[in-house]
Amino acid sequence: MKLPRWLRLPTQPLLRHLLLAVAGGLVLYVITLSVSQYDNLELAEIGWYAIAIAGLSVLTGVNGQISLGHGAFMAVGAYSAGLMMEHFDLPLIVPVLVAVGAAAVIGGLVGLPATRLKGPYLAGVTLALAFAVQDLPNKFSSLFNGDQGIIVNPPTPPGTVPAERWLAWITLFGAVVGMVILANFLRSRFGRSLRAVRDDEIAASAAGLNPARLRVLTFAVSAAAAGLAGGLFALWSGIVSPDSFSLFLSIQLLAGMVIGGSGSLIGAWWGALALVYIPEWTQNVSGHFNLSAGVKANMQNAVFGLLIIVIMMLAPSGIQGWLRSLWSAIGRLARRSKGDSDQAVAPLTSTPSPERISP
Amino acid sequence: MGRFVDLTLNGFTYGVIYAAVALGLVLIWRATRIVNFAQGALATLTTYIAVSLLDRSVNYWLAFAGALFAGLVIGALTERVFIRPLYGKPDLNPIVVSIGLLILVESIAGAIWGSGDRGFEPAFSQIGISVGKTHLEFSHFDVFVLASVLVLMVGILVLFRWTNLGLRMRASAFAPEVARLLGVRVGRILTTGWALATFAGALAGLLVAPKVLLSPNMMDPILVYGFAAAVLGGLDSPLGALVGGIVTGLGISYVGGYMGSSMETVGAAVLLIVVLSIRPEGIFSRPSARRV
Amino acid sequence: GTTSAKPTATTTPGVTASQIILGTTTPLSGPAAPGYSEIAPAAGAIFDYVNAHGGIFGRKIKFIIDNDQYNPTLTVPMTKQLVQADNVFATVGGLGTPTQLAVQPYLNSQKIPQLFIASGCACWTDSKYPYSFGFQPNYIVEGKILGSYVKKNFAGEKVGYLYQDDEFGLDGVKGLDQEISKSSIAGEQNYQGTSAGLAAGLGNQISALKNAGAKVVVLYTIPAATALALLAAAELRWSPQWVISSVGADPPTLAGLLSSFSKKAVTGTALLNGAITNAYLPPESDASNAWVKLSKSILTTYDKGYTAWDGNAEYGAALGYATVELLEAAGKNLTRPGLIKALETDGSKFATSGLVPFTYSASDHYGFSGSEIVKIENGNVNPVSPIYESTNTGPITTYTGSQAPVPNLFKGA
Amino acid sequence: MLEIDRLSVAYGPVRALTEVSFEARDGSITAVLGANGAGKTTLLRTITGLVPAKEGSIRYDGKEIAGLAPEEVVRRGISHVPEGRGVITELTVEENIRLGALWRRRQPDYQEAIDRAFALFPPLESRRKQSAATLSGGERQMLAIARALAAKPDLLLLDEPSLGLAPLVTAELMRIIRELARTDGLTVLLVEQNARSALSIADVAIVLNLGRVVASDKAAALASEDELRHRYLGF
Amino acid sequence: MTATTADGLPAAPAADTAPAAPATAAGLVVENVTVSFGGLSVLDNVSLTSSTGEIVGVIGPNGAGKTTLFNVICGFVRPQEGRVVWRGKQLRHHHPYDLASLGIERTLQGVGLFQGLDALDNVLVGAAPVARSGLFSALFGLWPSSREERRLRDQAMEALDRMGVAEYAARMPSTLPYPVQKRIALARALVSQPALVMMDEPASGLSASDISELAELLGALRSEMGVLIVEHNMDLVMATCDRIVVLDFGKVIATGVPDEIRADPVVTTAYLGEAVESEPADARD
Ligand SMILES: Nc1ncnc2c1ncn2[C@@H]1O[C@H](COP(=O)(O)OP(=O)(O)OP(=O)(O)O)[C@@H](O)[C@H]1O
Ligand SMILES: Nc1ncnc2c1ncn2[C@@H]1O[C@H](COP(=O)(O)OP(=O)(O)OP(=O)(O)O)[C@@H](O)[C@H]1O
Ligand SMILES: [Mg+2]
Ligand SMILES: [Mg+2]
Repeated sequence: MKLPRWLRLPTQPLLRHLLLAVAGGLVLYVITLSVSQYDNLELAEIGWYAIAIAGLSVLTGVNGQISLGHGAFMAVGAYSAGLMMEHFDLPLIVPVLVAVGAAAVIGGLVGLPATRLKGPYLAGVTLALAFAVQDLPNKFSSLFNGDQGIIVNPPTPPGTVPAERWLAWITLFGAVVGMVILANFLRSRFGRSLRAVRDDEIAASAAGLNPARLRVLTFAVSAAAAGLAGGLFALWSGIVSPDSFSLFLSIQLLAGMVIGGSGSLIGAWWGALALVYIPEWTQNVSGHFNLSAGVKANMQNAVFGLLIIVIMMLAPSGIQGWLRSLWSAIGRLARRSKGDSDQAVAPLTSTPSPERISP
Repeated sequence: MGRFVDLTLNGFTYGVIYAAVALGLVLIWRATRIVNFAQGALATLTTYIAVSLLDRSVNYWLAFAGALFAGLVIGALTERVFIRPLYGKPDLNPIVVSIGLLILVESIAGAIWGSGDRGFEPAFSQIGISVGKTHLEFSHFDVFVLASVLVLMVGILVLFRWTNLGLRMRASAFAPEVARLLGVRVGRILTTGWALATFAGALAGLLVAPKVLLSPNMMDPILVYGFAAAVLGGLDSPLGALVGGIVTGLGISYVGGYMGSSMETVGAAVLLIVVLSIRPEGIFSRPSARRV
Repeated sequence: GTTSAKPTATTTPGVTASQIILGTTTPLSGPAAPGYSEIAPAAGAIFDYVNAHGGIFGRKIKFIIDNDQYNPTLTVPMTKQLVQADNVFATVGGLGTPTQLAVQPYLNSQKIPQLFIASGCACWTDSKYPYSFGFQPNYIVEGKILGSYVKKNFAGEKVGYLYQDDEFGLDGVKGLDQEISKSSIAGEQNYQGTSAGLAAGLGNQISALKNAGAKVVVLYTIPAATALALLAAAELRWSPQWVISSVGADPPTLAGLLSSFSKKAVTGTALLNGAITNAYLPPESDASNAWVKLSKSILTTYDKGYTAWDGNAEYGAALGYATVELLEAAGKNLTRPGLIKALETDGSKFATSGLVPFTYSASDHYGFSGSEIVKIENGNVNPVSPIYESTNTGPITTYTGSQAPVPNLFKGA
Repeated sequence: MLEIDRLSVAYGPVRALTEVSFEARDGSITAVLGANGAGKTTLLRTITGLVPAKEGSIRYDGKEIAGLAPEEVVRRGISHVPEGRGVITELTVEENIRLGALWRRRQPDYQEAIDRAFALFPPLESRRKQSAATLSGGERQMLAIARALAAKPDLLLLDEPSLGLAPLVTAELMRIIRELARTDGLTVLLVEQNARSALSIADVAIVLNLGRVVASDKAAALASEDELRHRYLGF
Repeated sequence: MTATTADGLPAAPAADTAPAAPATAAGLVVENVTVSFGGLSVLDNVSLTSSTGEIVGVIGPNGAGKTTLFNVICGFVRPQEGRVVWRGKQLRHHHPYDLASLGIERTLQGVGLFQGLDALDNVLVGAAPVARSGLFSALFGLWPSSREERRLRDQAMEALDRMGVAEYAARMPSTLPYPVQKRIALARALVSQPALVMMDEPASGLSASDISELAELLGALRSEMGVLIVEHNMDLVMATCDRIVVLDFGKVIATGVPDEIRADPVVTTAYLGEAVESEPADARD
């Protein structure tokens, strides 16, 4: 099923990903114009979730390092951006870039001890970090303003653009740019190396890759994406407080990643959609039933938990993985209808021809 | 000095509780190679079952036993329904399913029993024991907790080191396919593993609840500290779980006592990072064997 | 949430000829839900009563309760949803300091009243945010009243503080410090209001206070923390004089926790006996109080999830009465600026179930003006002082007025 | 007696075995030969139930065993040494062997069978308490075979047992297999890449190619068919 | 027979003239290496050399220490005594991943392919030591890295082609027959054009015809690089090796050209035994 040449995407990473980004961006632009202001806010939420999940996906899905505390890196980004915006009057891009940088540095530092840790041990450390990060603003409350957090003024839209739409544009633009960079990264030799280290560390080092260095690098890149998400979150939420970065956020990111399809950037968008709309739908649906307050209050989480489980069972490689297998099943069907045999195994050149010899 | 003694005793008693949770995690890790994040939520569920029994004025120890038995059943059911379909799927999936289960079970508990805090009777008095004129921050109940956890630990140690069931469990966890080729009924073994681990969790719940008030989210922080304890000691080692729990409890107590309560979680994280930087697979891990 | 602008957009959002839409965010699940989850439904029951009796100027109140789990990250989108999708006229009784602070700029920028915030933070009076109003006596005032009682009645005794390390605890301590001299303070301890902060109990803090020689311990704690503190002291066989902020001293809630603790301890509900706290609503155990009677009967009929009468239910009902008063005061032609004006000019005259009037004026957006000191004895609360009033910096005065009578609207209940 | 009748197996769309039929008499050694990818491993894995059969039947001692779970097949006296050893590296050498025999621990000769397995491979004896992870490649192969023998099987399925073994050990192994077949009546299905050495001890042999049986005969007869040898066996 | 190494230095003398080269010669020199694990001596004073133009075989009974010797060279195992010298410089505290950039590649026992990468990407990972483009260029997808990527891709295709498996470039390893996988692993080791390749049991699991193709291939590599192989398949070893080192219980018990080794009675009793076809003597009584 090859497309004609002029329809195929360029192979040069930047051109290829920019083209995809512009196409995706156009679609999003049209959507922001045609939906309500509240929906725009949700689009903005999808934006920061998506880039945070994408960052986690690079770390966990592509490099095989489990992080149960990615919310901590978002906190780093959000607080850096929040503090910058509180104390200086700079164009928006500056605090956001600072958020990315700060998170990358912290991520790299966390990555250092993490390079020697495997599976659950790394999970334990990141979990503890996510737990600790909530208390730091209290310890240094003169800087971080304790539990109350830092209030971030919403960005002022130009002209007559409604504030919500402007927010959606900013977050989605940030997320898409972040995605382009992550996509470039994954398509480069670094991306390949990360996968190699994930699959077989011994073979990777025999092939000349330094697993420890690659792990730190991945941590930094992944945290940078989370930092970007944190910066966008600060704008979207209007407040940066310790409670914004509870363990639940980290867990949501992980769940979103696996639901969307771990290791896939497109999957990150599916995951973000799920995180934003599953609770909303549950709330709307449970509103139609005459449930007692106690049940209603727990409905949202119960359905969320149940859906996580169900998706993992029905689509073990997430939504993106499911779509992919659907696509290849369609491809197989198409081929079969063209009359190709289903013996898909290609015989070896050195394998003798299969004619039968009677003994 | 009195303060130091209090901090030590307080840290120790909570450390033993973290150890109880850690032991459950170790058990399930060795038996199935899965970190069960729903461990705490399932323990909360069984504790609520004990409460419901107590509310119907069932004898305390019967209710206690009832909760433990419920742990066995719930663990086995959980494995059959939620975990069995996941074998052979990516490593992350069981983790995420256990997280989903955690959220689901806690909200079910919240829906049935309400989100409110409630007390849970301790098995023995929680009033501190007196030595001469000083009242120690260590009660008869704490003695009971310590004894239970020690018994649990020795039980797990014996199970894995000296019993055939333990041998089968380890084999099934590491290499299910090969184990089946050696005649091990892997399915049953994994179900047993979950049942036993949830039993251990149920015990932890009954020991934790009197100390921290019973609510659907009761075990969340305890699970985090228990997980930290298990990782600290080495996920494969029951002794490590005990030591890891006590180290975590003491660490948190000293940090909280001398540096302020907002440093407790930070202290736990630092402790974990420092120890694992030196011993990446926990204090009691064996040096890793050849890899090539 | 896809509701776009309604045809009535030219008039005030959330108000039609037959309906007023109000919204709130509150923890119905999660760590802060215990107790607090009763508040919003209780307020809703009052509205339902009013609706069943003709509404306000013919308008029925639609009250939307969103569960933000006491997490500002959820409060923000949920509040935006209330405004943009549900088209609320105002938010009422949003619960929590960090949660409501998170939406304060947004609500004010949209000129949406943020009424009767369920928090005593000394931060709700702020000229930048004219649409925000607190409900409880602010924690500084409360601290001052408790502090002066301690100073008077436990003179010469060493005092220890245990407070939650956030605005709630810190504001309380600010008030206490105005009254209690530094020299009589034996020690100060705090804890984190997160679930992790309570996971290891409060044994360390209590033992530190005991070792420092405190005889009176003031608790600025939420109910769960109060229970843990009492338990830790019992474990040390230590029984100081407890002085507990009204936030964490609701006897039915605590008694439930403590009675089960102490089953294996020395005596019944002894742990809470003799504790001092403050109250700005009539004692819930005062069955003869007209407002208490009224609330109990309304809640029994109209609150679907109603289980037991306690301080949280009483608080929610009080929120409901105040809201109804306000909507009536704002008049038939209901607009947001009109509502604010009514609250600032007439707020201090509202007939509410509080023991004291509101302080509201153009320059004061705190709620109740003070409280009385009560002692917990065998699960009942008994007043042991006159009713006091104060401001953040002013002197403490005695309030001599009596509680407002039940308005006609509620006479039928 | 193992009877396989018109057995077909597929991995999704990939057909791995097509209508394979043959019999293995008690006490006989059957060599299963063929190029890489011919389906030899699949055949053994299907017999033990690790791979489901699509069609056909597998009968052992007159009873159908297709469709049984591997652990149940094993408990009928069939031991399988999987390709690539399948040593459980997290256990010690002794635990590996004990586990192999554990399902028949109630039989009186349980301990004796374990001891005999050790005796067959002296390098293992000296490493009893060592973690299997420390073993060399060849030592692991020995362990896998010893473990299968410790279960005292009636039917032994060997998937490339000589892989990684030193020539001397391979020869010794072949001798042991032949002896067990003769004296104990052990039935053996021997998959070998090294056709020459397999044919030297086998009674009969079948040759698979692309999942079909292309030849089956007495081992000696096959070895002398030059065209077949060149075409399928590469020597 | 004299060849030149990649540096243009004369290669070590051919096997038939001198069994051990002096430490100054270019190539790999292992000197007096001793390794023991918890008291168990695995390598005992082992020395060995290898240089371009030469295929050296290491054989010996199971557990003799062959893989351990490879691990010492690669840095997976640190010797208690002795040293490893590469091109005249001692390798000290080196890590496995350093070797590739020094020009030493290794294949693992089995195949060791990355299951999550297709065949071409597997080979491209092997090209990592020669990749130069930076992180910045990779993040922004700039032309330096994409140009280099194209160049490496061509090289990787060439390497696959040379192993005769170019047609499988886009396939995932798990879907390919074993011998093809082995060839891809070999292509991965060769793509960076190393000066020395170390192979651990390259013939294991291959059929006779595949082994003879492998032998041809190794012969073709001889002129370009040094080859060090550990192998139990005597057909391959005897057909390709210029020089053979025999280990037993961690000690070198013999060194020489294939014919010498075959004739050595010590080697026969310790390792080779009689021909497989005949009834073996009871060597293990
Ligand atoms: N899990 C699997 N999924 C898909 N195809 C498979 C799987 N296992 C084997 N195959 C295919 O089935 C066919 C038979 O494989 P099998 O492993 O049985 O051959 P073999 O004769 O044992 O080969 P070798 O000598 O390499 O071990 C091959 O084409 C192989 O690619
Ligand atoms: N970490 C370790 N602890 C204990 N013994 C070890 C360790 N590593 C290797 N050994 C032992 O060292 C010996 C040499 O192992 P090595 O893998 O080098 O053998 P080999 O020559 O490659 O054998 P084979 O031909 O079977 O692959 C073996 O007997 C092995 O059991
Ligand atoms: Mg095979
Ligand atoms: Mg080896």
